[in-house]
This record gives sequence, structure tokens and C-alpha cells, in this order.
Amino acid sequence: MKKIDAIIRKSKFHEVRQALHDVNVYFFSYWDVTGVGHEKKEHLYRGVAYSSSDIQRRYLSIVVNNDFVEKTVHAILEAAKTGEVGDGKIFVTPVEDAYRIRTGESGNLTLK
Amino acid sequence: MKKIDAIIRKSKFHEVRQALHDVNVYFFSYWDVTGVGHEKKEHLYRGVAYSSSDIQRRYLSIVVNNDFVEKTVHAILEAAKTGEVGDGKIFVTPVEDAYRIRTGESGNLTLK
Amino acid sequence: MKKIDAIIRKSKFHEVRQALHDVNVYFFSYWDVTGVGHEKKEHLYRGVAYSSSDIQRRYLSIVVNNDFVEKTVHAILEAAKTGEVGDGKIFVTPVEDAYRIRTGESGNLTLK
Amino acid sequence: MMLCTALVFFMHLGFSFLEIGLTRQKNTINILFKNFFIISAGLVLYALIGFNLMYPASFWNGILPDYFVGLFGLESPIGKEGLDLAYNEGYTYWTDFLFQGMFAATAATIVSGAVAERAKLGSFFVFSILLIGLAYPLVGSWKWGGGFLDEWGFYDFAGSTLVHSVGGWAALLYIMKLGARIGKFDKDGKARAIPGHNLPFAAAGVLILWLGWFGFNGGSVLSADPGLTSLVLTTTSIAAAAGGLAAAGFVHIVYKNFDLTMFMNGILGGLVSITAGADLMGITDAILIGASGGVIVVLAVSLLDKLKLDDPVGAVAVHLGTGIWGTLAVGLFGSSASTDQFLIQLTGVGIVAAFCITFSWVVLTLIEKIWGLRVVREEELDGLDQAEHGGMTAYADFRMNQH
Amino acid sequence: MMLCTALVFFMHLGFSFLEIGLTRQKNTINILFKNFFIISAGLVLYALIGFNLMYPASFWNGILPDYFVGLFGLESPIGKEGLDLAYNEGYTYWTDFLFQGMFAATAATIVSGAVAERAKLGSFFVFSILLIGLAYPLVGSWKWGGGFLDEWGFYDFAGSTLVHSVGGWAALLYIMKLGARIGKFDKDGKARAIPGHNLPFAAAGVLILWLGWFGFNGGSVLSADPGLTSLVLTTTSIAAAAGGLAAAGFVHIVYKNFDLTMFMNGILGGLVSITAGADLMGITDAILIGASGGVIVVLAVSLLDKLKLDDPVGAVAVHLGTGIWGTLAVGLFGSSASTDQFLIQLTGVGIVAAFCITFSWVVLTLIEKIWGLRVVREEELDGLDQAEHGGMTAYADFRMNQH
Amino acid sequence: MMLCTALVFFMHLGFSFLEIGLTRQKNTINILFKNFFIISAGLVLYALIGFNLMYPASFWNGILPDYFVGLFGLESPIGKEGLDLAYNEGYTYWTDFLFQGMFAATAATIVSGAVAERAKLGSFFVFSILLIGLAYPLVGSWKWGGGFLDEWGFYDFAGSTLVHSVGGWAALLYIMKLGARIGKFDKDGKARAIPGHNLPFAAAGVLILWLGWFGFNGGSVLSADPGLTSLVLTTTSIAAAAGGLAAAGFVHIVYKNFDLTMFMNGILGGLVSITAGADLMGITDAILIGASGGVIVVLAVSLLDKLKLDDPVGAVAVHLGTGIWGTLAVGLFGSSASTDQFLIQLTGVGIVAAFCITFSWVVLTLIEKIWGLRVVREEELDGLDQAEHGGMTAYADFRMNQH
Ligand SMILES: Nc1ncnc2c1ncn2[C@@H]1O[C@H](COP(=O)(O)OP(=O)(O)O)[C@@H](O)[C@H]1O
Ligand SMILES: Nc1ncnc2c1ncn2[C@@H]1O[C@H](COP(=O)(O)OP(=O)(O)O)[C@@H](O)[C@H]1O
Ligand SMILES: Nc1ncnc2c1ncn2[C@@H]1O[C@H](COP(=O)(O)OP(=O)(O)O)[C@@H](O)[C@H]1O
Repeated sequence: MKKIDAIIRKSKFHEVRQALHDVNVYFFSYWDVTGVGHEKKEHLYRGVAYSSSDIQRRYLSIVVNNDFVEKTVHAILEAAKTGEVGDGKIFVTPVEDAYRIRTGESGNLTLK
Repeated sequence: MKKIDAIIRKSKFHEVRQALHDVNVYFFSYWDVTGVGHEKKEHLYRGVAYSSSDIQRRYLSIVVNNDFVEKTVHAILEAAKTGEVGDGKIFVTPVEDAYRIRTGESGNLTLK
Repeated sequence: MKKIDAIIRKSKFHEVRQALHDVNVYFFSYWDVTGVGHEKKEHLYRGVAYSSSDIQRRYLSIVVNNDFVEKTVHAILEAAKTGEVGDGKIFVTPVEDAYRIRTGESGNLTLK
Repeated sequence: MMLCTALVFFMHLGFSFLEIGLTRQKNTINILFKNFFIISAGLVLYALIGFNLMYPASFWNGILPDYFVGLFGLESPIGKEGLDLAYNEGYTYWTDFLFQGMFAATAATIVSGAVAERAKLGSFFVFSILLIGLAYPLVGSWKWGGGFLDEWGFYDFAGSTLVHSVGGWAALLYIMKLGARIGKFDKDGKARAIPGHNLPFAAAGVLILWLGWFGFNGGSVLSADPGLTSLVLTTTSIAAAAGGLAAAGFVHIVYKNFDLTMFMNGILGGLVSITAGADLMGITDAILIGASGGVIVVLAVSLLDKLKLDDPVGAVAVHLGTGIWGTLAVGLFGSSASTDQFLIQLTGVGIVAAFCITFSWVVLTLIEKIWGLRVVREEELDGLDQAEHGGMTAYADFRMNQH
Repeated sequence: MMLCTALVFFMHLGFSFLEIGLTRQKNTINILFKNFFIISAGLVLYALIGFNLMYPASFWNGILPDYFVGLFGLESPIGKEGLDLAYNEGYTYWTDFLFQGMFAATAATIVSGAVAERAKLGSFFVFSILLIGLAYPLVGSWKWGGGFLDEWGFYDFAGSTLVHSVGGWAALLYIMKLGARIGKFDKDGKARAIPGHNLPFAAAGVLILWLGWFGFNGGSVLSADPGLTSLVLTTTSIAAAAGGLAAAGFVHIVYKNFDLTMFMNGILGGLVSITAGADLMGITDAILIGASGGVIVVLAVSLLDKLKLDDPVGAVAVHLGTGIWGTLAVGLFGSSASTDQFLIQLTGVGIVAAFCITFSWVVLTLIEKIWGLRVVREEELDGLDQAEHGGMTAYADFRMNQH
Repeated sequence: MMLCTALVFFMHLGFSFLEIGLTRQKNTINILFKNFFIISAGLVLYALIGFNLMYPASFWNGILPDYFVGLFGLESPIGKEGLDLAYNEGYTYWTDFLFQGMFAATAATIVSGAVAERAKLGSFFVFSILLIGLAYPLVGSWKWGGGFLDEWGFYDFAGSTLVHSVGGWAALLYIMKLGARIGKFDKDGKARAIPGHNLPFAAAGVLILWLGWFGFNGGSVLSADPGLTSLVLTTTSIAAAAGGLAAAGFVHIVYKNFDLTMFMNGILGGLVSITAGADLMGITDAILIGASGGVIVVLAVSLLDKLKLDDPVGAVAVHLGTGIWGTLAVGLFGSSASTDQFLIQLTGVGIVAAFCITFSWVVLTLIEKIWGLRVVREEELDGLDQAEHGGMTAYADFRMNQH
């Protein structure tokens, strides 16, 4: 099992979600984070112009079985891309075990 | 050391917290996420009925020493269960090192 | 590659950010979490005094190449410290792979 | 006068803001719905029944308005008069109706605040309909309709007893029957805080209510006499200010803390306190009455906590506690002060209490039997917006904490 | 009267709150800016052009006010009179101007709500300037300026047609040209919900509007006659209450749900419905007209969804739907009811409709050609606050969900 | 008139909303507490001391009101008159007191906005008590109490100088002594933005203030003369609209951006500008004065940034900058315009400036010595709600960003 964490643009969320759906990934959790990176945004507030590299992004956390890793990553890579600086990153980390609370079962089948 | 990430129903949070307390787990961090999964909720807004599988859930992140993993997982499994679709998941991932900022110390003792 | 997760006081965020900058760590994501730990805060609401160990903290998630781990951790350890209970923790976990969505490239160079 | 009516109407925004501000976000829609219902149903009901019940031509044995005995038709009793208006400068039949209708709804709104976050919506509606349609106008008729309390010389200028304590008693009985919200008291019975989710709303609510009181008390002069009206506005404001300062000061001494919510409740306490005698008091009286009202609210809030009664917005403390105090104060301060007056006030308070307690107890027991008063545990935990309003969320774009 | 003007002014806060409450947080700044612009530009414009256009000394063929033909100077036409005031108790030239100026801005605000979250700011400004400066006063002059509609006996007390349906038609045409927000309809054309982000604001907006209507209708008596004014306030409030109850009740029957947003729209529907004949109706009439208005709003909202028209705040349903209904109701209920009157009302509605549709269609087509009506896709997804307001965020310290 | 008092009271909600809207959420409770204190303490204080000080029977050397020299008892000086009211239609002793008391509190509220997010609560209270109780009524007595400024022919209709610039000078001195908020200026002294956390509140505050100004200026006619009052309301509204448009337009030209916060400040600038001469101006004058006021605000905000003075809500720019401008404008526009008048206005502005600067400097230096003006660094970073209000949070159920 692997955990795939993707940090994407908020405006790309709907497309990514659809792409995941298309490769049969129906389960994940997401929340909003502030990303610090290359991209900068211009702001103006009461006559003070400033640029900030703190940009709101969406963080998706998806745990999948090993055979799903590749297609999940690819689905995100394609759907989240605009080609402009600030598209975000995907990280893959190992997961040792998973449990489904409803049934108490553990292992690969919890992710189906 | 392991990191135990649990995604649970918000309404079960108080019980889970109590259960963790009962097995001497006093430290953790939590935040709210949107979960996408099997469960669906019906909504009605200005005459438009719709159902959504985006449901607010609570994400708990608990780093424990290896000998604590089992009882922590079991405490959550029991306290967070309702038996209905949507109870959530628990994931266990490896942690290589931990530091307590206050003292600068690292390793197992930071988790006590 | 490693993921460095740091849970710090909100009031220390600006210093930590500066410290990371000083060791050339320009990329990370952060969000706010509620931390449960030793520290307690006193509250008063409509004549009811209560103390709570649920304290708002900031969660920083930084993925770095292996040769950056040490200086990143040290930068945080120093900048986030007040010496009082509640300074927070740092956890290091393994990351297997990283992708930059903009270019599709993967591996170490995505973190530069 | 008509603008006083507008201000009293505006109080309903004040009540709504106060109530949602001091409760949790997961019940916000529910509270708003409740308040919209009260004001709407209140007006229609008062037009159909209440107004004639409260200002009857005659009484049966001096207690039951004859209207109640006789006519109870479906056809709206007002409306008959058509445009045959007997008014004395700025004060007409219609204005009167509207002004009184807004008052009637106020009594139910008080209850709404106290039972928030756990009461079943339908059952609450039944209760408020009976309160607005029957109990309030009946009690009102005893004094303002020229009934026996009026004959005895009982004084209640703008409703410390007739509006606020009627609502307050009903609220008290309701929360006794209903029980506390889950989590309000821990296993040992110690009170815990359930902080309100939007204090700026609550603060705005208090200021709007203060503004509305200008209409509430100012309008109760029932004429456009500028001398008396301006005196009333002055005593009202001074009492509010004194109530807030006293409550905040008192809490500051006890807890070493600047407590905004108590400042707010103190202001409301000052306002309710002065309501019974706003036209009889001087500046110094107003300060004393208001300040005592502020302290009474603080004490009443603690008392309720000790009695394990759960009143999220402090409605009982404010409206019942200082409603009684204000009514009695007419016998202690100002131009009508005398032992006789005090005893009459006390009797009035007692009779209204007896009636309201009995009425509420009977009605609530019946409703409990038939539909139940409280939502089930899961619904309460999930929040009433989820359970009763199709999962509409008050703040769809905000990340929330839930508890 | 002057205080009625204040209340009508206050309606602009009501509209702003309603509009931001029912839309997404990412467009909040944009909506507020729009509303500030409308009220400010509306007043200045109305001073420079509109007022004289609407209340002309004479007409050219009874249709075009002569003012329009003659003078169109830059120097403010009012202002000339100086302090030479001809007033009849509480009602002056200046009051009249201010009161009417607030009305004019209202018509544009209605459009603003319907086109929210996707209209280009600059283009919208051009449209509202033409609406406030030309279309509204022109239509208004036909009736309130003593033009041909007035001569025919068309009745519109406070603007069900002259204000609300003028705004409503413009809104309808605008959203037809503009298209729905991204995500409002799915691939199969089924309507989806885009929940508003702050329902307490929306609710406050409705109550403030209700309050403002006291000024809107009360002030339209155009004198301080307490008898008539108080009747108007009573019918207004009763219709609002009935509209809300009817809409909520109707939805409850259909969807088994207590729907707050429909309660709110129902109240507004009741208010708009009664506006045309508030001074002609009795209590029972007001209840019937208001309640029908409430039901009409619910049906109109569904109808728009079916037509794939996207109106985030329900402006078309409320102002156009019940604006027409209210105007026709003058011929059906109350003291002027007659077949003749009904036909005249119908004609009036038709003429105004024809004019507004043509006007809006021509103007919008031109604007579309020159600047475009809609922001580009990315700007809409990011939110207009980002695109047009330098990334200012309405709620900087809050964690938001974006969608 | 009494309703004007109600509107002026309502301005305090406007100020509160504006202030919390433009600051960070972590200081919300603190700001609300401050505002509740000011209005409450202001009223009580003004009743006990200020009113008699401001409207004395006689002067000592034409400068110090005799009241100040003589009586300073604890017993409330008003209240003695009892119900012996000498009023001229709608205008009584009590109304006057209440209206003036609300004004007095306004001066302190201005300061409150400027010092937000870092001032020590207790020290601020001491300062406002002295400002409301001494400085404001003293300055007021020079003109409105019939003192030497009045004799010289200085004109200030509703307080551009007497209310707004008194508050403005005090605010300026206070923020100079206090220093900027941590993070407002970076190491190189460049200004950085600290965005307000709830712009809808801020926008609502502006609209409520505009509404309140109807009472502020309208009520300052001090009679119910409909002709003059309606002129005043018209010039007030037009100036506000022009101020907002000018400010927004000016920013749009400079920054290519629709800046809502500047629109808001421009409206307030227009309102303050017209306040000194609202009854002397025509429409065109009002537009010019208001529009200049709007531009002045924008420039003043930048100027303060350059001087490294930190005023979170723009209180100094709005109330001081345009307060001075408005006072001078009386000598430049409208029916009193003349070089003589201009010089008198200038002298008046200068004298008030000299007095306020001295007063504030002395008082602030003393307070700084005794209690300190500013909270400690940690408390500022954590937010004052945490430090001074027992960790009460304004938005308990919301996820917040903190900065
Ligand atoms: N090493 C990292 N650890 C955690 N988050 C990162 C890291 N690098 C990038 N991110 C996230 O990805 C977002 C996009 O990165 P950015 O550098 O702006 O663009 P790009 O990925 O196109 O070079 C950042 O805002 C941040 O949230
Ligand atoms: N593979 C996954 N990765 C991340 N989060 C998941 C995953 N599977 C489930 N979740 C989380 O768990 C929640 C509950 O899952 P759901 O399928 O609705 O019910 P159940 O676990 O009872 O089958 C989801 O809303 C989501 O937040
Ligand atoms: N084992 C853990 N897993 C996850 N979060 C933790 C853990 N231990 C501590 N934390 C986080 O660190 C914060 C600080 O911990 P606390 O015990 O209060 O102080 P200290 O680290 O100084 O002993 C907690 O509020 C919590 O958010």
C-alpha cells in the first residue's frame, strides 16, 4: 500500500476528481493548505501593493494498493497540469497497514 | 515509531478522544478534512435536491512508539465504529525520527 | 527523500519561515491543526472557567532531499523554540517518490 | 410611532443575531428558520386572534376577555373596521395592531433562544403558536386591555412583566422539561462552556436590540409627546449603559477578566429592568436600576448553571430575572415608589408567574406526550441543520470545527 | 418621510447582505463593490439626469418627457431651485429627490443579484448607468411623472411594476445573454445547487429589506397621513409574513423539508406582491396576495432552473414574478378590483415588459459586442475577487473551501 | 429628532463593524469590548459631567465654562430639572442630552479604531474617559455652548472639527506614541498590508454609518424643519456618493484596480467633509466637497504609510484629514464662502488642533508613565482576545488562519 499525497491548484480540483474517478479511485480525503513555492500572487490592500508566495492549494491524500499507484499518479499528473509555475507536487510514501473502521478488517481489501 | 492516521466521523470524535485517553495516548494533532467515499448525504438547497459524497470528517494524526501501535489502533477501531457505511479508515505509516522542539531531544522518549 | 512534518506554535511561524529561508528551503505546505498535548490554556466564557488542552497549532509539511534533512530540522528546532511546554514536535518520514506536476518529472530534482 | 414599530420589528434581527452568535454553527439554519417563523406566524396569528383577545370590549368576570367567550371566527376580526380610523395624532388602530403584534412575537422569541440547539422544531412551533395566540394576549389583557391588574394599579410601562417575564417563565419551564444540551454538564454535573460561534453577530444583536428598545419603550408612550418620549429614551439608554458596565465590572472583580458576553447580557438586563418604569424614573434611578439589573443577570447565569439548567443565550437570566426586578423596582424607585405600589407589583409578578408556569407546564406536558420535545441524540450531535433542514449549511464555504 | 428615505437607503445593506449571503465567498468583494457603486453612482446620476427626466414639466406626445428633448446640460438641474422650497408638511422637493434616487438605485440592485459571480464589472456598470439614468426614469415618468399610463388609470402604488419588474426584466434578459455559472447545470442539463456561503447574512438581508419596505411602501404614501400610512405598513407586514409562511409551507409539503432560503424568498415575494396595492387592501386581501406571492416565487425558481437560467439569488423569481402578480392583483383584490382595472393593469405590465425587454436587449447586445458581458473561465473559477480586485479576500483570516 | 438620536446610536454598530472588519480576527473580542465600553461609559459620563460642561450657563473669561469652575458634584446635575421640560416642538432637554451624549462617544470611537490591535485596554479606557468627560465637551462649549469660537463666527454645522477632528487629533497622537503593529512595516520601513478579516462586516459598517449620518447631520438641524433637514440629507448623501466614487476612481487610475476598502473610506471621507457645512451647500458644492474628500482620504492613507504611522482602519485619514478639509470648505463653497470666513475657519481648526494635540500629548505621556500604552509583544502576537479576555474566541467554530 502507498499513500499518494498531491498538492494541486484549487481550480483544478474538479478535473482531478473526475480523472481519479475514471481510473476507479473513488476514495480519498482532501483539505486546503497554504503552499509556499515559486509562484507569486499580486495583492493590493488599501493602497499597499504586495506579492505573496503563500497560495491556497488543495491537499489530496489517497491510500491505494500497490498496483494502483501508477495510474493514480498519472491521472493526477495529467488532470492537474496547466504548465504554469505553481501546478504543485505529488509525493508517494509507504503505508504499512490499513483498517476499515466499520468492519474492523485490515490489509489490502480495505481499499476496495 | 509509527504514525497512525485515522479518518473518523466528526460526531465520534469525543468518544475516540476518550478511548485514546484510556489507553494513555495523550498527544495527537487533528484537523478537519473532506472525505470522498461510499457514503452519500442528501442535501436540499432552494428547491434543488442533490446528494454528495463529500462529507466532512476529522483527521487524527498520532505518532506513537511501536509498542503502542496496537492498542491505539484498537482503541480507535472500537470507539469510532457505528457499523454504517462511512465510519472511516486508519492508516499506519513508518516514522524514522521524532524531535521535541522544547528540549531538542529526539527518538522514542519524545513521545512520552 | 524525506518528509519533515513539524507542528509548531502559530506565533512562531514567521520566525520558522525565515529560518527555513535562510537554509534555502523555499518550498513547503502548511495548514492549521488542533494539537492535543501537555500544554493547557485557560478560558472563560459566560462565567464558566475551563481549561483546554486543544490548542491551535500550525502543521508544516516539507519534503526535502536527504542531504537537506539535517539542516531543515535544525532550522526548525531553533526557530520554533520558546522553552515552554507546548513548543511542538518534528517527525521525519520516508518518501519514495516525488513528481512535479508542471513538468511531469520525478525524483530528486523535483525538489530543487 | 410608526417608526417605533419599525424599530421593534428590527429587534427580531437583533434576537436572531444574538441567538445564532451565542450558539454553535451547526444549528444556525435551524435558529434562523425558527425566528422567521415566529415573526411571520406571530403577525398573522395576532391579526386573526390575539389582538381582539388582548383589547377586548369587556371581560367575563374581569378575567377572561369576552372576545374569547364569544367570537372565534376564521374571518379576520380586524379588517372589519375598514378605513374608519379613530386616531389621535400619529396613533391609529392599525399602528397599534402592528406594534402589539411585534411585541407578541417578542415573547416567543425569548423562548426560542433558551431552547436552542436541541428543541424539536415542530413542537416548538406548536408551543409558540399557543403562547402568542393565547397566553400572551390573555395576560396582556389583564393590564393593557384594562383587566383586573390594571384596576388594582399594577404598573408595567412597556412590559417587564407582561412581555419579558411571560417569555422568561415559558423559557424556564421549557428548558426544565427539555434538559441540557449534550456536553453542557460533565459527569460530575459541573457546567462546561459551549462557546458561541460568532460573537460579532451576538454583539451586533445586542446593539440592534438596544436600538429596538428605543422603539419598544419610546413607542409605549403611545403618543408623540416629545417630552415624555425623550425622557423615556434617556432613562432607557442610561439603564442599558449602567447595566452593561455593572455586569462587566462585577465579572472583572470576580474573574479578573473582561468578559464581553457578560457585558452584552448586562446591557440587556439593564434594558429589561428599566422597561417597567421607564417613564417614572430620573437619571440616578435609571443608573441604579440598570446597574442592579446587570448584576442580577450575572448572578442568574451562575445560578442556572448550578441548577443544571441550560440556557445557551441567557434568556431566562435576562428576561425573567431582570423582568421581575424591573417590575418590583417601580415600587422602590422613581415617582411611584411606595410600599403599597411595591406590594401590588409583587402581587402582579406572582399572578403572572402562577399563570405562566401552569400554562407552560400543561402545554409542554401535552406536547411532550404527543410529539416529544427534543430531537434524538444523533440529530443533536450532527446539528439540527443537518437533521431538519436537508443538510443545508450556514457557512458553506468556510472550514468549520464541529463540537 | 425623511426617515422613510433613510429606511429605503438601508435596503441597500439588505440587498448586499442577501446577495453575498447567497453566493460564494470568492466573489464577495466583487458584489460589495458592485453595490457600493450602484448606490453611489445611482444617486449622483439621478441628481444630474434622472430626476428631471422622471418628473418632467411636460411630455412630447405623452411619451418622451420634454426634458429629454430639451436640456441635457452638465450643470445639475436640481440645485437651481436653491432653498425655494414648496413643501406640504414633511414633504419637500429634496426629500422627494432623495427618496426617488434611492428607488432608482434599487432597480439596478435587482439586476446585480441575478448576474452575480460571472458578470464583468465594467460592463455591468455601463448597463446600470443606462438603466438608472434612462430606462427607469423614462418608465417611471409614464406613471409617476403623470404620463400616459397614469392617464389610463394604471395603478402602481409603490412600484411592483415600475421598480421591481423593471429591474426584473432587465435581470432576466441579462442572465439569458450571460449564461449560467460554470457548474450550475451538469452535462445532462440538470440543475445543481451552488450553496450560498453565509446564510446568516442572507437572513439579515431579508429582515433589513422587510424593514426597508416600511420606508418603501410607507414613504410612498407621500404624506404623513398616519391613518393611511399605518394601514400600508400593516398590509405590507402581513403580506410579507403570509408570503414567507406560504413559500415555506409549500416547500415543506413538496420536499418534506424546512427550507430557510425559500422562506426568505417567500417573504420578499410577499413584499413585492403587496407593493402595487398596499394602500387598497384589507388584512384578508393582504394575506391572500402575499401567500400567493410566496408560492409564485417557489414555482418561478423551479421554472428558471428548468429553463436553464441561472439566478443565484432568485432576483427574477422575486422581483419579476411577484412584481407582475402584485400589479395584476390590484385588479383582483381590494377596493379597486374590477375587470376594467385588471385589463388596465395587464396592459401596463405588457407595455413595461415590451419596453424593458427591448431596451435591455439592445443595450446588452451592444455592450456584449464592445466589451463582452462575461469574465473568462479562469477568472470565474478563481473568483472575481482575485481577478478584478487585486486578490483581496473577503475573509482573510478564515480557512475557506473553494468550489 | 428622537429618531435621529436612534440613528446616531446605531452608528456605534457601524463603527464596531468597520473596525472589526478591517482588523484581524484575533482581536475581535477586544475591539467589541472597547466599543461597548465607550458607548456605555460615554453615556453615563456625559450625564454626570459632560453635558453641563458643554452647555454652561456662563464662561470664565470666555474659555473655561463656569460649570467647570463651580460645581463638580457626584449627584447627577441633569435629573434635577425633573419633568419641567422646555421644548420647542420635538426638541427637548432630554433629547438634546441623549443626542449630544452619542456624539461624545463618537469622538472616542474614532480613537478606538486607530489604536486597535495593540493598545492596552485599561489605558485606553482612561484616555477615553478623559476625552469624553473633559476634552470633547470643553472644545464643544467653545462653539456649540456659545463660547469664543461661536462669537468669532466660526461655523461647524455638525462637527467636522468639533467631533471628527477632535477624535482625529487624539487618534493621531495616540498612534504616534503607540507605534505600529508588529509586521506593519518591514525591516526597510516599507509598509506591508495586514488585511482585515471580514470585509462584509466592514462594508456593512460603512452603510450603517452612512445611515447614521442621516441622523448625525439631519439631527443637527436641531428642529424638525422639513425643508432644511431634507436639504441636509440630500447634500450628505450626495457628498458620500461623490466621495466614494472619487476615491475608487482615483485608486483605479493609479493602481488599475477596483479597491473596495478605498471606496468605503472615500464614502466616509465624503460624509465627514460635508458635515461642517451640510446646510449651506447646493448639489454641485456637495459633489465637489465630497469628491475632494474622497481623494484626500486616499492621499492621507498613503501619507500615513510613508510616515510609518499605523492606523488599521484609516481613522486619522478619514476623520482628521477630511474633518479639516470640510471645515475649511465652508469658507470656499456654498452660501457662506468668503475669505474672511475661510480665515475664521482656519483659525478655528488651528486652535482646536493646538488644544487637542497638547491635551492628548500630556494625557498620553502620563498614562504611558503610569500603566504603559501598549501590550507586550507576546500578547500582541497571540492576539488581545487571548491575553485580555480569557481566551474567548470570536469565531469558535471556524477554522482560522492566524498571522
Ligand atoms: N518540497 C515540498 N514540500 C511540500 N510542499 C511542496 C514542496 N514543493 C512544492 N510544494 C507545494 O507545491 C506548490 C507548488 O509549487 P511551486 O514551486 O509554486 O510550483 P511548481 O511545482 O510548478 O514548481 C507549493 O505552493 C507547495 O504547496
Ligand atoms: N483510500 C483512502 N485514502 C484516503 N482516505 C480514504 C480512503 N478510503 C476512505 N477514506 C476516507 O474514509 C472516509 C469513509 O469512507 P467510506 O468509503 O465512506 O466508508 P467505509 O470506510 O465505511 O467504507 C472517506 O470519506 C474518506 O475520507
Ligand atoms: N505523538 C504526537 N503525534 C502527533 N502530534 C503530537 C504528538 N505529540 C505532540 N504533538 C503535537 O505537538 C503539540 C505540542 O505538544 P505538547 O505536549 O503540548 O508540548 P511539548 O512538545 O513541549 O511537550 C501538541 O499540541 C500536538 O499538536
